[in-house]
Amino acid sequence: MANLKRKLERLRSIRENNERASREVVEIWESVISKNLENLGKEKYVVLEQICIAALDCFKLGIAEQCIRELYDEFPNSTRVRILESMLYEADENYKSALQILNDIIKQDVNNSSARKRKVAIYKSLGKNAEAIKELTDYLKIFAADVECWQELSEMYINEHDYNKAAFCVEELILHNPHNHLLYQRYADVKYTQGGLENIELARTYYYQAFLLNPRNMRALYGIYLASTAIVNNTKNLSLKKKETTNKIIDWCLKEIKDKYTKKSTSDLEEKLAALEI
Amino acid sequence: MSTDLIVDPQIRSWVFLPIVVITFLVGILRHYASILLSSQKKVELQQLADSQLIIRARVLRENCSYIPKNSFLMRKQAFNKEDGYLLQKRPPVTQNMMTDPSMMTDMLKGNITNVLPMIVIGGWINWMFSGFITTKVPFPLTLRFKSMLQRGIELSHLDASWVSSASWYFLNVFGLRSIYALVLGENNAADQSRQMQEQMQMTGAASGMPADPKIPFKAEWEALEIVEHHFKLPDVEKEILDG
Amino acid sequence: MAKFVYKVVLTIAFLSLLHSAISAAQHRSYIRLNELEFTHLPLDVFIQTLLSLFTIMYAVLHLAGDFKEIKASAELENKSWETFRNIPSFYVFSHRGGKCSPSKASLEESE
Amino acid sequence: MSKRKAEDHVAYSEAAIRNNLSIVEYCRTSVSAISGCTAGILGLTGLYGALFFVFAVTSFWFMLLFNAGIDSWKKYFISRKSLLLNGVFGHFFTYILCWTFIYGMVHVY
Repeated sequence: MANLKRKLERLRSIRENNERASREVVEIWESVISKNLENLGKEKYVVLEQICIAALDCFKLGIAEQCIRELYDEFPNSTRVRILESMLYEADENYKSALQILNDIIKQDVNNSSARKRKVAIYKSLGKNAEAIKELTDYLKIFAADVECWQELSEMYINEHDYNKAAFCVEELILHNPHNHLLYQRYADVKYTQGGLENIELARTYYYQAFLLNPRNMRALYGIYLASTAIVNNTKNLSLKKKETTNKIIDWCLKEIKDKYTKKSTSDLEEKLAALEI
Repeated sequence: MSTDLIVDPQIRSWVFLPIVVITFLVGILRHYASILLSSQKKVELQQLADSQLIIRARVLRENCSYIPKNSFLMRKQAFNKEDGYLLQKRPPVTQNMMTDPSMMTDMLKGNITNVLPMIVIGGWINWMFSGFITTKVPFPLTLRFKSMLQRGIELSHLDASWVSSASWYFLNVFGLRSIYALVLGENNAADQSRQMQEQMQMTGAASGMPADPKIPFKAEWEALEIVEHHFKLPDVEKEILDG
Repeated sequence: MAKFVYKVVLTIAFLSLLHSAISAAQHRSYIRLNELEFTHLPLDVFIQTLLSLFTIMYAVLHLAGDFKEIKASAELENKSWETFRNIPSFYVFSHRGGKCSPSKASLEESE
Repeated sequence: MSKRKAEDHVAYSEAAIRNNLSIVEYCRTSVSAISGCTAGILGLTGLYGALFFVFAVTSFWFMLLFNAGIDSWKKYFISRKSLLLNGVFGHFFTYILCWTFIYGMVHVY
């Protein structure tokens, strides 16, 4: 019983943190949950949905089917379960049936957002990136404040090497969530990849902001370092003063990075020593 | 002090306590009835899009200092230019409350779950338990409260702090609200399973939208027009070299 | 586990409060029967009531749930981009994880 | 320099604040109900009852701060005062109802 509780706790944390730990989830299902379906309490259906998606991700279609059947017993008319069913077809590479279900849902209820999102995912898995992007932009015309779609769109543009548009999407994300260091870091990544003195300087500013928001963000520190090096190396006729300051920044970054790693390794070492003494 | 009047203990078990229990149970029942009767409001696609657009314009206005100036100007242009997002021409919305049948049923349901039980149960309690003195409030009150607390018994010599059965019922109706919040919780099991049944939706934002989007659009347009862009991110060179 | 302990404590405290209420009511009727003037409750009942109150307060405080840190960075500090970019609504299942899985069997084959 | 700057950038997470406040609200409602019952059992009347409410709410406040940590309450709440005073009248009403109810049950009959 205590074991079940602990596993449910773990599932919850996976859900809340959006981890894609599908294999672990399926293992939890096989070891504990499948025998204790009645004892899940009010979390039962959310957990079933989570397991179903994870099972699809691991290509264990049998488990997913079982979960869907369980959910259909409880909610025979739910669109959310029907979307799961379409995902089952999708994992089975029966895209036609999956699309059929999704189109039916959208016809019934025009503002069903997750059905539309699944359609995008189907185009994506078919490799039709251009169509996926078109579908997603159409979606964003209506649901203009849907943050996760902006994020997905930025990823897709990055895959298509369309960095200007990707940057636009990440800007939109920053507007919605201005305290997330990961977004600043991402924006800087995009800008750095775009290249050009102006963009790289901007990237450095954003890396620095990410670093300020979370001093443990090593990637941002490296970003400052890389951007500064790029400024020194790749620009012709850089003024002497500018060169000097940039070099100072590079030194500062290197020092900071070294500090971080020595601190981390010594504290790790201390922990290990403490463990030995016990 | 309280010995001036001795109340029959039978009243306690057959009037005082039942009133509390009945009001409480009716409240719980009403809660579940309203869950059963409530219908997912159908939101027009256009309305949804409008509300999302407003959200987007608002966050742009509030957090514009975190994006580069060019990007801000580009967005502002898209929102505020002659036929931009906020100034689009749209068909006039004619939504009359009386002609919309879903509005009517919603109102009816609200009445059924809220007003009707109060009248019915109140009337029933008035009829069933009328004329009892049920309790005494443990603090002195002025005579002004007599009409409020002693509904149903007209005794001019009675101290104001005695409470009649009908008034005790009304005290309960108003006072138990916070207890319901305690017992039923904010998001109880009934809500969760309903969420599963219906697709979770972003209708929360949309339901607050008035039928006519022109007014909030205009307000948002004005607010966006006067926003000035100050880039808020720190200057790396200065910061690192100073520090 | 700790929650369970607090639940037991809460129940006991409630019972104790109920008990002191009954004691107080009995004291009251005793006084009325003997036609004495009510001045105060017996000390033991008084103490029991107050103790139950504080125990209930304490148990409720621990049962109500844990506080979350309100700093926005607190929840983000340990996240990496890999988990943040992961959006369940856009999962795509045609990846090598599925194809390489030992249990690979499509619906028709398994039936 | 960069240290100080980092502290200027404090941002609060809306969801966490709401979560904490709803927990506190829950506790405070139950405390006012229970302290109302206690006051009824003790047979407090008049001003004493009101004073008892103040006493109960303040002692709960101290308990809350102590539980959150004397130094670290800042991690969970923005202001200490609002923990004590928010919605105090609503809670007083709950208190009075419970007080009257239990007082009636125990002392009137």
